[in-house]
Amino acid sequence: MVNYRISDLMTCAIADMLEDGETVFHGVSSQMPMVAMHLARKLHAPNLVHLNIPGGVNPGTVKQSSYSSAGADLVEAGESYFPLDQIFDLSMRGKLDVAFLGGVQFDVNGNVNASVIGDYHKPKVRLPGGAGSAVLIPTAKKAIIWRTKHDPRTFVEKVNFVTTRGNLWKIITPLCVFVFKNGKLQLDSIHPHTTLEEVQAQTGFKLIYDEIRYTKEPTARQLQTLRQIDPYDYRSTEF
Amino acid sequence: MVNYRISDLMTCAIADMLEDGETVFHGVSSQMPMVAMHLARKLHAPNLVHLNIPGGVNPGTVKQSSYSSAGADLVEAGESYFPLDQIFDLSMRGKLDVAFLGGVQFDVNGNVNASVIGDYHKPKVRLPGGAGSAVLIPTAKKAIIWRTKHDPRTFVEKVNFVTTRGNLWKIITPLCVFVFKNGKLQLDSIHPHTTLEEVQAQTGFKLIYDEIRYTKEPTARQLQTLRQIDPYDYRSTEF
Amino acid sequence: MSKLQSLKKAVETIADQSTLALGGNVLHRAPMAFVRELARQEKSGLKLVKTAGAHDIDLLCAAGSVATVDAGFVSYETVYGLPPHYRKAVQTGMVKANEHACYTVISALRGASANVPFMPVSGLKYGDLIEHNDYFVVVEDPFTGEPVTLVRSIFPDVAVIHVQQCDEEGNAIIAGPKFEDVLMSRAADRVIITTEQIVSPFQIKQNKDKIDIPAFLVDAVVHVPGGAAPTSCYQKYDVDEQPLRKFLGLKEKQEVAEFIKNYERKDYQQERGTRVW
Amino acid sequence: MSKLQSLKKAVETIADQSTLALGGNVLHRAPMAFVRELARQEKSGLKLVKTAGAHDIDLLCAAGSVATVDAGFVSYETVYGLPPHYRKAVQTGMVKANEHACYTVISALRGASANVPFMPVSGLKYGDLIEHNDYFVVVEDPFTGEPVTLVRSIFPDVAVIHVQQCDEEGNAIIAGPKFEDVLMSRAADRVIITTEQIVSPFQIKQNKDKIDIPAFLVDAVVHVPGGAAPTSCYQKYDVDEQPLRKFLGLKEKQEVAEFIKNYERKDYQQERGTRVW
Repeated sequence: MVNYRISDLMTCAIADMLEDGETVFHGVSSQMPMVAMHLARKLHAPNLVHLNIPGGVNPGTVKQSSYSSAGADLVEAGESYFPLDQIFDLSMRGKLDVAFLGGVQFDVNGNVNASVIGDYHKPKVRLPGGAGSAVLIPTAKKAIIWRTKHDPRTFVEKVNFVTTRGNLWKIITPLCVFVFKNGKLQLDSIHPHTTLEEVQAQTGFKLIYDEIRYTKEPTARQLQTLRQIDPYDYRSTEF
Repeated sequence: MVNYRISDLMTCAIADMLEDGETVFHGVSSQMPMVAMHLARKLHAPNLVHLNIPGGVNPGTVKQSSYSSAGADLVEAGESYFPLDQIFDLSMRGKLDVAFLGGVQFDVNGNVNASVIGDYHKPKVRLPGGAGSAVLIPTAKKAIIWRTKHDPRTFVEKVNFVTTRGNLWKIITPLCVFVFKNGKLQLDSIHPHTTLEEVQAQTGFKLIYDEIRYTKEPTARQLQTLRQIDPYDYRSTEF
Repeated sequence: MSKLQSLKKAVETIADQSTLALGGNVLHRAPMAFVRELARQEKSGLKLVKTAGAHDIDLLCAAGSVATVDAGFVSYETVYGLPPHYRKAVQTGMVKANEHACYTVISALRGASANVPFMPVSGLKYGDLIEHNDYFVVVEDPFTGEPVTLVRSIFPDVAVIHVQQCDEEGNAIIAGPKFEDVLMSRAADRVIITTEQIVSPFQIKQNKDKIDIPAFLVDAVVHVPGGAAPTSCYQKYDVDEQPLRKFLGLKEKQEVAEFIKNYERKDYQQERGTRVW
Repeated sequence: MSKLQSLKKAVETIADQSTLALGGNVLHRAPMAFVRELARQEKSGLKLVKTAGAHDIDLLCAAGSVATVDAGFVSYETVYGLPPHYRKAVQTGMVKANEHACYTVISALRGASANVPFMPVSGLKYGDLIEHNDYFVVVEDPFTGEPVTLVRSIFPDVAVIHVQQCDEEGNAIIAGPKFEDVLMSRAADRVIITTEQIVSPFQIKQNKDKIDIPAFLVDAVVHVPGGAAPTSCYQKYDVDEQPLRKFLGLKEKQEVAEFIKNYERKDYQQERGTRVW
C-alpha cells in the first residue's frame, strides 16, 4: 500500500478529472490545481493545454511558483503567450473545457459565494471576491472547485450571496468529491480515510447519494511523478 | 521663383496644415499625405506622430512605400508598433488630431460619398468604400481630404449617398483648398496657377468665399527636402 | 501533434456558404494560394470578411464563389486601381457588398471573439450606411440615455491566415504588420494557417516571444511557400506586378480559370508530403 | 521630448477623487512607489481599478485614500492570506467594494479604450452581482431579442504602470506577463510610467519590437528602481517577504505611516535629477 497525504490524494484526484486535449485554466492562489494540471500533462494528458493568468501556455515546469500561481515564471517556462483577457474570451466562445475556481460557501443547489457574508453593501465579512468565477462558471464546459476546508459553514443549505452558478461540475475537499447533477450537489465519492458519517457531520445540508464510492487512491506512479514535478510541495500550500 | 509641380504644391500645402505634436493618420492609397506628413516632421513639426495602417509609428523613411502606403516597410522603419485597430480606438477617444481620408464625391454641405453611385443595394457603380471614413471623419479632430481630381462630378450640390460627414476640415485638390466652416464647404484658397473662374467651372456648386486667397507656394527648403525624402516621387502617384 | 495538411485537404473542409475571414490587408500577405484553391474547388456562396481587401476578394468574385463581402474598402492600391471583378459582381447583383467602416469590421470581429451579439461603436454617428444596413442599429444607452450605434458581430466559420513561420503544431509567427490577423484567429470558429516555412520545435522555442497565434487555436497548418503571391509577404517577397496587372485585364471566366490554373504547380509544390525544415 | 519627472511631481498631478488604474496583478509588478507617494501626499477619495489587487489596494485603504475599489479579486495569495486593511475599510463602510468578475473589469476598460459607454459580456448570466450593482444591466439584444448583460465602461483618469525599461520619451517595455497594463494604457486619459531603468534611445531602438506602450501615449516617466517592491518585478527582484508580512500585521494608522515613511529613501533615490543610463 502506498503512503500519501490528503493533499496528494486531492491533487491526483483533480488530475484524474482532466482529459487529454482539454483546455484548462487556473487562477491565483491555485497551486494545487496548477500542480494537478502539470501532473496530468506528464501522465495521461500530454495534449492538455495549461492556461493561467500570466499567460504562459503549457509551462514546462511549475517548480518556481513558490508563493504565487500568477507569476512570471509560468510565462518564462511557457511555450507561447496567451494572457488572461484572451482566456476569458476563449471561455465565452465555449472553448475553455475546464476552469478551476475557488469560493468560500457552497450550497446544495450549486450556488457559489465568494463575495460577502452579510449585506452586500455593508458586509459583515468582505471576502476576496469571485475573481473570474462569475463569468467562468457559466461558460467553461466544466468548472471544478477545490477547497481545503470542509465544514458546515462552507457547505450550507443556502449561501449568503450568490456570486455565481452555472456549469459547476465537481467540488473536491479534504473529505470527498461532490458532483453537480440534476441541479443538486451530490456525493460523488468519499476519500478512503473518512466515513459517510464524518462527511455528513461536516456538511451543512443532507448528503445526496445513491451508492457510496471511494475516491481512487493515488498510484505509485502518480506519487513518484508528483515528487519530481513538485519537489517543494506547493500542492500543500493551503494546508 | 521656384519651380514646382502641382503635386509638389499639394504635398507642401498639406504639410503646412499639420502642427507640431499632432497625432496624424493616413490609410491605404495615401502616398501624398504620407509624404506630406514626413515632410512636416522633417521641417516644422518634429514631434508630429505619424500613424498608419501597418502600425509603424514615426517611420524614419517612406522611401520604400513604392506602390503601397500600407506596407511592412513602414513598420520596419518605425520606432514602435501601433496598429490600425488601436488607431481607430485612439480616434474614438478623441486623441487623433488629424486623419487623411479619401472619397469620390463631396457636396457643399460637407457630405462625403465613397460608397456607390446609384442605389446602395443595386449600385450603378460600386466604389471602393469609405474605409475608415465613416468613423474617423466624425471623431478625428480634423479630417483632411485630398483628391487629385477636381471636376463637377466630384464636387456636387448633393452627393448620391452619404457615406459620412462630421469633422471635415479641409479638402485639397489640384485647383484649390476648401475649408468646411459654418456647415458649408467654402473656398479657402485657390492655387496660384488657376483662376476663380476655372475653379468655379470645375465645381458643381456655387463657390462660397469672402475674399480670394492664393495657396502658399512651396518654399525652396520644402522642395529640397521633398527631393530628399521622396526621391522616387511617390507623391505624384495619383497623377 | 502535427496538424500539417495538404492545401487540397484543408480547402476541402470549407463548406459552401461559409463565412471566411481572410488575413492580410490590400496587397499584403493575403492567403492567395488558399483563395485560388477555393476557386479551383468551385466553392460557392462564400461570405468574405476583411477590413480592406484587394486581389483575394476580386479573384473569388471573378470565380463566382462569393455571396457577400463585409469590408470597409475593396480596391487595389493607387497604382493598380479598382477591382474590376468585384465591382462587376456587385453591380450585376451577383454579390452583396456590405459596406463597413474598417473599424466596424474590427468591432464585429471583437464581438465574435468575446462571443457577444453586438459591439457598440462610438464613431459611427452620421450618414446613410447606418440607415441602409441591417447590421447597424442605433439604441439608447441604458446607463446615460444617449444614443449609441451597435454593429452586429460577425462570427467567421474559418480564419485563413498566411504567415512566414509556423511549426507543425500550429504556433504561428507573423513578421511585420499583423493587420487584423491575430484578431481573426480569436474570432473564428476554426483557424487555418498557410505558411511560407515550417519551422522546427527548436526554432519555434527560440522565438516563442514572437508567436502570434498559439498552436491550440489552430486546426490545420498548410505548407505553401509563395502562398501570398502575387501579393507581398514581408521578408519573403514583394508584390508580383506582372500577374496582378494581367488579372486586372481579364474579362472571360475561362481566362480567370486559366490564370488560377497557372498557379497550380507553385501552390501544390509541397503536396507530395515532403517534410521540409 | 523628455517626459522624465520626479515621483513627487508626478503624484502631485493626481487629483483627489481620481479614477486610477493600477498595473500589475496580485503580488507582481504593482506600482508600489507611486502608491506609497499617493499615501504620503494624503490623496483622498481615490477610485481604484484593477482585476486582481493585493498590497497596492490594501495599503491605500490603510492610508485612508480610497473611496471605491472596482476589482474582481482583492487578496494576497495563499501564503500571505487576506488583505486586512481593505477588508476593514469595506466592512466599516469607509470604502465601497464594487465587485466585478475580473473579466468585467477588462470589459469595462475595453469599453473605455473604444470610448463606448458599455460593453456586452456574454458570460455574466446568473447571480446576485448583477442585481446588486448598478454597473451591470441586462437588456434585450436588438438583433436577436435575447437577453444580454452590459457592464458600464470604466474610464480611468490615469493609468499607473511600473515597467522594467522605458526611455525618456515614454516608450515602455514590460518584461514577462503584461497582465492588464497594456489595456490600461489605452483606456486611461493619462498614462504615468514608473520604471526600473531609463534606457537610451539606442537601446530602445534595438528593442523596438518589444515596446508595449508607445511614447505618444505616455504623459510622464518616473525613474524608480525598486518601484514595485515589496511586490515582485520580473528579471529584477522577487517579492520581499519580510515587509509584506510586517504590513499585514499593522493595526494603527501611525504604524502604517511609518511603514510608508521607511520606503522614502528608496522611493526618492532618483529625485536629485541624476540622469542614469
